[in-house]
Amino acid sequence: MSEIAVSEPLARIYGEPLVQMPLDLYIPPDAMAVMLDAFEGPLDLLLYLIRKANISVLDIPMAPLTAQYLIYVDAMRAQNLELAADYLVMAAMLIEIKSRMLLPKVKAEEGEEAEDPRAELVRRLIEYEQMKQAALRLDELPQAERDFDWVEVCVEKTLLQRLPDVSPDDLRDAWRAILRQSKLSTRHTIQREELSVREHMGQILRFLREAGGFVEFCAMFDVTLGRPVLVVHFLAMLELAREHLLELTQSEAFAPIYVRLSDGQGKQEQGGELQSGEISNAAAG
Amino acid sequence: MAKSATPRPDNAAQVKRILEAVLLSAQQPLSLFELKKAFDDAIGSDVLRILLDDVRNDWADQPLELVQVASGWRFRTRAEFMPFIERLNPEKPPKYSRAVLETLAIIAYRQPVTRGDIEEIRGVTVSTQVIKTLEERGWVDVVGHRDTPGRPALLATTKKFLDDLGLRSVTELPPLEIMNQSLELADAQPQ
Amino acid sequence: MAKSATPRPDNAAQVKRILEAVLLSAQQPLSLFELKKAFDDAIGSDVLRILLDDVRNDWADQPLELVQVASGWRFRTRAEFMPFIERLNPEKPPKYSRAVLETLAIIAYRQPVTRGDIEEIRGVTVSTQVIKTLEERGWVDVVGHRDTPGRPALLATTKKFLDDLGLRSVTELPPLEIMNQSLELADAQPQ
Repeated sequence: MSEIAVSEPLARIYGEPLVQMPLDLYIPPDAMAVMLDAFEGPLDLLLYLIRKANISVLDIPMAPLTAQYLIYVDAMRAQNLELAADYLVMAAMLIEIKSRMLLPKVKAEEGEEAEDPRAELVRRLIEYEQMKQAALRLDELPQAERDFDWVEVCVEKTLLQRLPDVSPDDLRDAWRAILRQSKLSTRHTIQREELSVREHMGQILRFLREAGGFVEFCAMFDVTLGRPVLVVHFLAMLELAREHLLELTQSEAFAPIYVRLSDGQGKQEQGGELQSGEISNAAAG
Repeated sequence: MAKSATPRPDNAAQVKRILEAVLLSAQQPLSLFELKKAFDDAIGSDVLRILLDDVRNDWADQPLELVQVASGWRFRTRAEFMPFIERLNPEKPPKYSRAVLETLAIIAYRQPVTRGDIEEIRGVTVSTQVIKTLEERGWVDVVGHRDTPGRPALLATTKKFLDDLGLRSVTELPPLEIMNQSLELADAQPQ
Repeated sequence: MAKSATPRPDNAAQVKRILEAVLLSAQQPLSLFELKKAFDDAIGSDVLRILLDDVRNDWADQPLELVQVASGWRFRTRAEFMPFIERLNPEKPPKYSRAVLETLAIIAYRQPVTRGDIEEIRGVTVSTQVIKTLEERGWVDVVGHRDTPGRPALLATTKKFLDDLGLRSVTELPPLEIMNQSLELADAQPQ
């Protein structure tokens, strides 16, 4: 390729002599690798040559195009055989088209127009150019990491303490498990029981504690809650008294009755270790 | 893009906007040293520190907060929004141990009970941790003391327990009928 | 149970704050379906959509913007702040070669395509590295195999590709230059 003389026409395009390599494409031979990089393949090179010569893709003058193409391929061949293979295939195609164009046109059957030998090449050139443009447009779109960053603010999981969920059924199952493997003796009989009494026992104790441990009997009842609740509440109070958890006192007949929390008032010594709290029947004073 | 092409922020407001952008897109906390790099070290540490405080105040009403941690500054989601975020990626909820559940069941069904009562029913010692777990959850508290030697604390369930389990009263716990049956079975077993 | 403990937002402003918190801390775009989960599905899609538009407008002057992409909604930093952010990460994002970009364009516009199809259009062999680059970025994957000898893999673009390019669907790709008419002309030419 070094022997390409700049003075004589390289090719003729539409009869105009092309006397020199396009200036922007002239690359010293030792920089050919760079030039190879400039083209993405034979179609790219062909497009360049066509655009450069300002000829319509629809009316490709095969002879000069092929000639010009071969000059470039020769140059590439000297540098990169593997790449040149793709270019050689195209060269063969160009020469084939060129020779078919020299043959007289044969009318196709049934009056159909004969296909121009260039049609397939034109189709490929157009499709490639379309994709080449599309690639440029795609590259212009804002791209994650290049043109913007996604925002992903840290979430400190430790800020949220996750607590286990418990459902009433879990409790029932737990209770069943206890029973299944329990060593409950007959002495620890669990009877069918009005649960609300137990709940009210807790309520009463809590109420008393908050009220300072000493409340007038009548103040313990909220009559607006209705008779069933009052009855249960009363039963709970009796149960608590039976268990010595509270004391009911009355100084004389018809005097106000007072309810007093046993704890804090008990006469027992502190200090007994927490033992299996068997319900003691010992009278608390 | 060439560095020189990057515009230079020319006022505090702009610097703050840049700080926000940089901090919001960072994957980890950024130190003052790193933050300065965003400005090609053209802004001093003291100025940056003041502006960071400013940014923190600007975000006071936002769902994010700017916090300073050991390795620098970072934005994080405010805790109050965590429950909503959690719903998108529900993690497997933690579970209470059998000991905790059984203890809770005993307190719920047999309240008020002492630790001794629980131990007797379960047949094993109840660790302090178990009771503490339930107390810390606000589900159980001491409602009194039994007037027996040692004056053991009486435990009962709280209103929060009912609320959290969606119950209006302890009577709404699954009924004991079934249990009595199984108890009879259990009783029948030993013979 | 525990779920009911999470407060329910009772006005639009609160819902918007929650949307912001959830979107800002998400690791990927969130669809309406996912966003609804944050509210226990108690808020309808149309309401959410209006509020999302609202949030987008609220952030118009912020360094972040809320965008709708293929897989949903996500906050991203505005392009103008990228130069500052980049100074902190000396690792520049890859600038793709023409081979990669053209291959990507062919897959995007002509999907699903085989490697052979791409080679046919580009007129050169497509190196394995080019395809691998796109696969590793998560922009392209194999969606099937063509029922021809060798059963070549069919490549298509992914949701991440659309997300990363800020597109909601392939139909939002820049339109192709119209060249079809010239092709018809070319067919007519031979006379």
